[in-house]
Amino acid sequence: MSDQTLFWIFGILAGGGAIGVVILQDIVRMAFSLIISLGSTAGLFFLLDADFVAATQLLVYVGGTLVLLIFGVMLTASGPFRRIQMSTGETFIGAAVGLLFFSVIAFTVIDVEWEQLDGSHRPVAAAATDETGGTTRAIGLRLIGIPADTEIGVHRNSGEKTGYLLPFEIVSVHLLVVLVGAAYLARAKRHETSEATGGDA
Amino acid sequence: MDIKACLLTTAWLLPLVGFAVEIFGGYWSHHAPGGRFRSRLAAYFSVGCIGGGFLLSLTALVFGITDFDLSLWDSPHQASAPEAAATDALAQFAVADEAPGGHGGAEQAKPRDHDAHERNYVSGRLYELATFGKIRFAIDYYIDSLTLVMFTMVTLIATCIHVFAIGYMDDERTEEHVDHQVHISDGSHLHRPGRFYQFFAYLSLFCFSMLGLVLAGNIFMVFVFWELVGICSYLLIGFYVERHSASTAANKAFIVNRVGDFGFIIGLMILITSFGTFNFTTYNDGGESDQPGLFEMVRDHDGTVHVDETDQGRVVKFDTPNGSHTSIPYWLLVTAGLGIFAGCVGKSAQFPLQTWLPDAMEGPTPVSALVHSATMVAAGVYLAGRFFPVFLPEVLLTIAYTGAITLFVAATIAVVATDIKRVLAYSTISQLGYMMLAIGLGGWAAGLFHLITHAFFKSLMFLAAGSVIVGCHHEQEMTRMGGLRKKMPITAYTMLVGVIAICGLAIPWTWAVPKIASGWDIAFSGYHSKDAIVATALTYANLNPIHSLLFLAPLVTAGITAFYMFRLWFFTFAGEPRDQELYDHCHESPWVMTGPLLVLALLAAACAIGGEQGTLFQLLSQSETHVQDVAGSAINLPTHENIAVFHGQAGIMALLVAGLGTLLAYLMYCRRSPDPSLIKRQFAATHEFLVEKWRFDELYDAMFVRPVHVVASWFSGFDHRVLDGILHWFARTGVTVARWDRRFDEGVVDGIVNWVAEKTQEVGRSLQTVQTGRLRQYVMFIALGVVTLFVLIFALFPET
Amino acid sequence: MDASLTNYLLIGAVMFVSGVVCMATKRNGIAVLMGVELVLNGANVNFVAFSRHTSLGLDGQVVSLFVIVLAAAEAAVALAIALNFYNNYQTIDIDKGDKLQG
Amino acid sequence: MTHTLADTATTIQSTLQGWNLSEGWAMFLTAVIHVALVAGFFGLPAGIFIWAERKISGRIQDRLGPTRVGGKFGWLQAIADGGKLIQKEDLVPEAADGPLFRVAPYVVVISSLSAFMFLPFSDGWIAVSLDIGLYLMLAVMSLEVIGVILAGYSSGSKWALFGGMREAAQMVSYEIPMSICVVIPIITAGSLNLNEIGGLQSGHLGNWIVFHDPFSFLAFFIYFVCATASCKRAPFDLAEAESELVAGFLTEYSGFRWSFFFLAEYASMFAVCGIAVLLFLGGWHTGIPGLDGILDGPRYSSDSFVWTWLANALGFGVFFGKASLLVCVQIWIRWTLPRLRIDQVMMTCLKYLLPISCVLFLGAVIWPLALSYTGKTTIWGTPTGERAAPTMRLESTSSAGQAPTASTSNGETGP
Repeated sequence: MSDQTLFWIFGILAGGGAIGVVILQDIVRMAFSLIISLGSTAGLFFLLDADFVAATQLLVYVGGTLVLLIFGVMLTASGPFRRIQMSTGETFIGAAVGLLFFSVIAFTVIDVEWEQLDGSHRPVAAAATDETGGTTRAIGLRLIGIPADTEIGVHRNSGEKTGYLLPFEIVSVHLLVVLVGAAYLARAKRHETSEATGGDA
Repeated sequence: MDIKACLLTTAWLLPLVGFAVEIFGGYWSHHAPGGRFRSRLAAYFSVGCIGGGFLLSLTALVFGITDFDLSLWDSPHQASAPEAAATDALAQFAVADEAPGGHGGAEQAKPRDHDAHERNYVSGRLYELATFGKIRFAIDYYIDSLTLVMFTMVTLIATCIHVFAIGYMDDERTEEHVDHQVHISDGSHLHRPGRFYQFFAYLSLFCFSMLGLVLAGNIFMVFVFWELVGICSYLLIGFYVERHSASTAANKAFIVNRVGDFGFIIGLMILITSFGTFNFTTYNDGGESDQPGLFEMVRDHDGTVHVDETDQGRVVKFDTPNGSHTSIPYWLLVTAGLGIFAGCVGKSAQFPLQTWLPDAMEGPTPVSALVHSATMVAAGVYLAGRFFPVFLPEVLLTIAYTGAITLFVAATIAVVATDIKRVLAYSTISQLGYMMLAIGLGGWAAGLFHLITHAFFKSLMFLAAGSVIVGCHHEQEMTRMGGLRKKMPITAYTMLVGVIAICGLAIPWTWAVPKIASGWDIAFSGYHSKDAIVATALTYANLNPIHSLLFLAPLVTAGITAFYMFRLWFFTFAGEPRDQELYDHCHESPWVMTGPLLVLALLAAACAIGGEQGTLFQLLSQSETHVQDVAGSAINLPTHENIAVFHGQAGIMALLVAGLGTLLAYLMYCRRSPDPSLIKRQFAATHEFLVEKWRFDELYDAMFVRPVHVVASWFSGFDHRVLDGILHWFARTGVTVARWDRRFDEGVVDGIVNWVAEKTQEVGRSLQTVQTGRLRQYVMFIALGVVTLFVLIFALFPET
Repeated sequence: MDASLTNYLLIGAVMFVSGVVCMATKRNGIAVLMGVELVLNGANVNFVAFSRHTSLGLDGQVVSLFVIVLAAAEAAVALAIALNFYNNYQTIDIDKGDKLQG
Repeated sequence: MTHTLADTATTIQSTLQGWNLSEGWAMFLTAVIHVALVAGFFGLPAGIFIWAERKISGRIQDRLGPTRVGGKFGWLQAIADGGKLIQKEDLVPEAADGPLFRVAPYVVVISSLSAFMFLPFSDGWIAVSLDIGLYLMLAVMSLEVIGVILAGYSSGSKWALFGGMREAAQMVSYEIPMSICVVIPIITAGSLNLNEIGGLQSGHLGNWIVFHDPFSFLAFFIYFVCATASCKRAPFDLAEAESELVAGFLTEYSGFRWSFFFLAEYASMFAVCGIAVLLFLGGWHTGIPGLDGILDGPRYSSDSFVWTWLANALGFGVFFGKASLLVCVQIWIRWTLPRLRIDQVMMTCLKYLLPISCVLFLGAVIWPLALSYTGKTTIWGTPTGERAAPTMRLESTSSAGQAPTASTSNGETGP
């Protein structure tokens, strides 16, 4: 019952926030709407027994990425509350395509009998949690290749024991590259601008 | 490995090291920073290498004298005093005369036990290159007293010549050497960088090749180094490659040698197919010793060739390596011997192929001295000596006649030659003829004895001539010289030593007065060796009266030799200067050149001391193969005992003739009592004939060159008309086809490609409008695309 | 309807489609980035939902973790690009950056 | 299992259901009680430290500070301030973006308040005891910055905008070294559960993680600096730099909304200091071996509810004292050091704190390996993770198929 209630609260907030992002015109309001949507998604993750993912969603997405986005909004705002309008036709087309797209996906989702597709239909993630209900340790073990969500000795893919170690390392290197690359891209280009202005003069 | 083999191998490889270092590193020694003249480092290095080789060879010689048990002062010949030996041998001679069939040879076997005989060589394998079936290609060594003496001689002379060359080639050390004998199109002389270090590198390579040839223990190795000697000679003759005469002479030398080598290869092939081995003899110093060599197979240890009459004709029987008895047709073995001798003819410039040697005087004088007097041409004689056991009587006879013809012809040409080096060159040919004659007559030791002595005095004379040439600023014509002994006394008197040596002058009969000279003639080396040859010839003529020409030719030529050699000396050094300007400017050479002259003069005088009882001859005769007369042969080869009988007689005759020649020369060129020009006029035709070298060049030109030219012109015409026609037809057809192909390409292939390109461009242009560059539109397209895809899938595959 | 898999998937679909429409309609570059984030998040919801409700197991969560981390990286780079764009055009209106049109 | 407040909530809920209330209402009422408790823990420190700030700053500046409200030391000053601010008019500037302007303080307060859900005040005295408690706490605290940025942007004033941007840049930067420093005690303890981390540090001072190894010792100071910066406290209070930006993102705020920001600031000061205490300074343990032993006895035994409760209350006192001390240090720093420039702030973080923390992280990872060669698990000889070795967790995951029971926890293995 309480899970149901919470699901509806978070679900409506997440979907509404997402729709709000589309509908709202002011960029910071869009950002706020996005925060609501993503935060509620974190709540949905909690409901799905994915506490670590939820915490990461809050810490990285809401606390980091969105702050970055808003920061970018401020840096690129040419004036207070200035909006870039779009034409009515575009809005109409966008809405139509969106609805069409959604109906296709929704039709697919509803049409598929998920229970039949996945015969076992057991709450695997729940089994993966430890006695306090957390998935942190399980995810950590999964990253280094130990399948904690299966019984010991019965490996689903006994041949593959590396887990996600390689992707994990690749992602970490990728982050480093992005760090350097972003710093390079965003750095002030004093020489070029001075030359450009000199050329114009 | 035997100590001698070690020493000689090292001595052999040292010049190779010198060559490698100089040819790869000489550039830096030559172009090292410094003044106008560059360093002599390359020369010093070269001299060091060959000098080291000499010391090692000398050590090996000393070891060899001990090892081979040479009782030098107590030999059988010495034990029997000449008179006793003469009487003794006369008796034996009578026996031999009664049994001309040659079987008497068996009784004449020398009183030397077989053990000593078998110990008189060292043979073994240094390195095996490859094995094809049973045929092995290997670096073998074969060392007997001949090898040791040759090594010592070659290295010693080479050292002297290297030292001499330091002085002679001094002007090559400049960055810009001016060659006054080359005129280029604008009338000036050729300027080129000096080639000091290359010269010494070539010399080193030459020494390496020559030593390798001497050391060789199988025919394969002989052939390899034989050709290496040839190529070195080519490089050195053509050292002044810009001079047309030099490059022509180099080519001539090389090509003429090829003619001989062709025979040589045939001989080798016959030997290898018949006997199945390259080796000379059994290894007795490491390596597989069970395999008998060529020499052992052809003749058994007695020196007997087993000739049999079979229904296939005459055959020579021998034991194969695997022990079975087999045979080779007699004529085939003769052919093999002739083939090998053909190689020697080419290398030693014997009668049909003698024309290259005088031309080869185009090389620098040290080259003439080293390559074309003392060593390289000696290689032919050496090889003939080395293969002596393989030669059958018919071959030996051929050798003898070839030698006789050569020595006479060359001597006659030398009489009229005026170029100082050419006189020496013809003298060389003549002397080589003596050696060949000796070998052909069975006087093996005498021939090689003369080889050694000749090497010393001929290199001495060449170096002296080089000294004169340098002193006279590269003037070689004797007609412009004269009286030079006052200007260059050392050169003149060392030269005189050489001249006396080659003429064979001596104080006669001193051997008959033992208290004066311990039983030896007081004479220079040439006397002893030539005396031995003439004695052999006389003996041979006595044994085979039908071949008495073989005695007359050397005897007469001994006189001619004396005549032209003294003519040369008188022309050059005696009398009044003929060209005052040349005389004024000429000078004595520096010590680096006269030093070697003195050393060589000493050796030319003293190397053969003791004559046939002396060290050198005894050493050489250790290696002599004991050849028994072949059954069924008409030839009787003289033995030492036979020779001893006629020795005194021959010596007196030779000395008389030589004295006559000398006297004539003195009268003509010092006294001018029979004026040479008068004689020249009286015998104008003969003189002309001789000056043109018996017209051999013209003969060869008519015999070979012109026919070849004619045939070549035929082939050329065939090429031009027929082959070129075919080719041109193909070419024209190709062009026509290509033209059609081009039309096809341009029309059809290009058309298709262009059509595709145009259509692509059109489509691209029509799609251009879609590419607005607007990000949002693209996203919209993506969304619509996904939706369309879904709808299509749902529509087309409703059940899946 | 309860908190079944279908409902989660529908919520994910809403977020996904909203993101796509946001990308397709907004002219502000930052707004486009927000659309991208929404799309990624919609996918994430699906991943985690499948992780909970099917035998996918923890793999779904792990993948969604990667998505979150990579989205952060993507945002950093995209923001740097947006800042450059703003520097060059003095506006963040991406319709102005149509130099690559055909 | 430790008797946590969450268990209490379950008890309350079942009690309410026993009073014939529907499940939904029971849960709602329980939540209300719960929130009231947490809000109390949230409000209490805030009130105390607002007073302490005024008092200490006064003393540092050689003044008396508040003296009258509530008696001798003015200890009711915070309540008086609150009363004053509530009475003020709720102003929204004309240029401002109304809805965002209004919602910004709530975002700040909510994130700050949420942090207290995961903060254990004593063993088991925690609203939500999660395996990822620390992680989640940092996550919700990082949301605070969004409120600040929204406030700065929606004010429609360039001072506020500048303040918001500064805050954004500063927070995003300082979160990195802070998180890395937080990871160091996590490595040492082998858990993300704050309650567990706190419980590990029983015994003498050497068992405090700050003294575990040189790297965690240094990490404590780096963390404290970063925590100070993340609370926008001087010398890192660039977002509200009075001398340059009037009042930064607070310029347009007044009255109760303004007070929300300060409430949140003081609460999060206490929260970060609480984290520091839990992670580094022994949590609710005194650091006196004998005393801790005596207190751990009733704390982990379920014999007597009262004794357990009393021991935990004493632990709460210890924890609160330590955290308060740290907050006082922050206040002391604020009134002692001058404010940095924004470039100096960023440079301090990115050029110094970040590399140093990375090195410390590496060192902390390598430390146990290096120490294993000496045969000891800590430099003090006694193992820290005596009561719950992290390696034991693998076994518990193997028994994941069983229903989670309350008997396998760390209670019985205590000293």
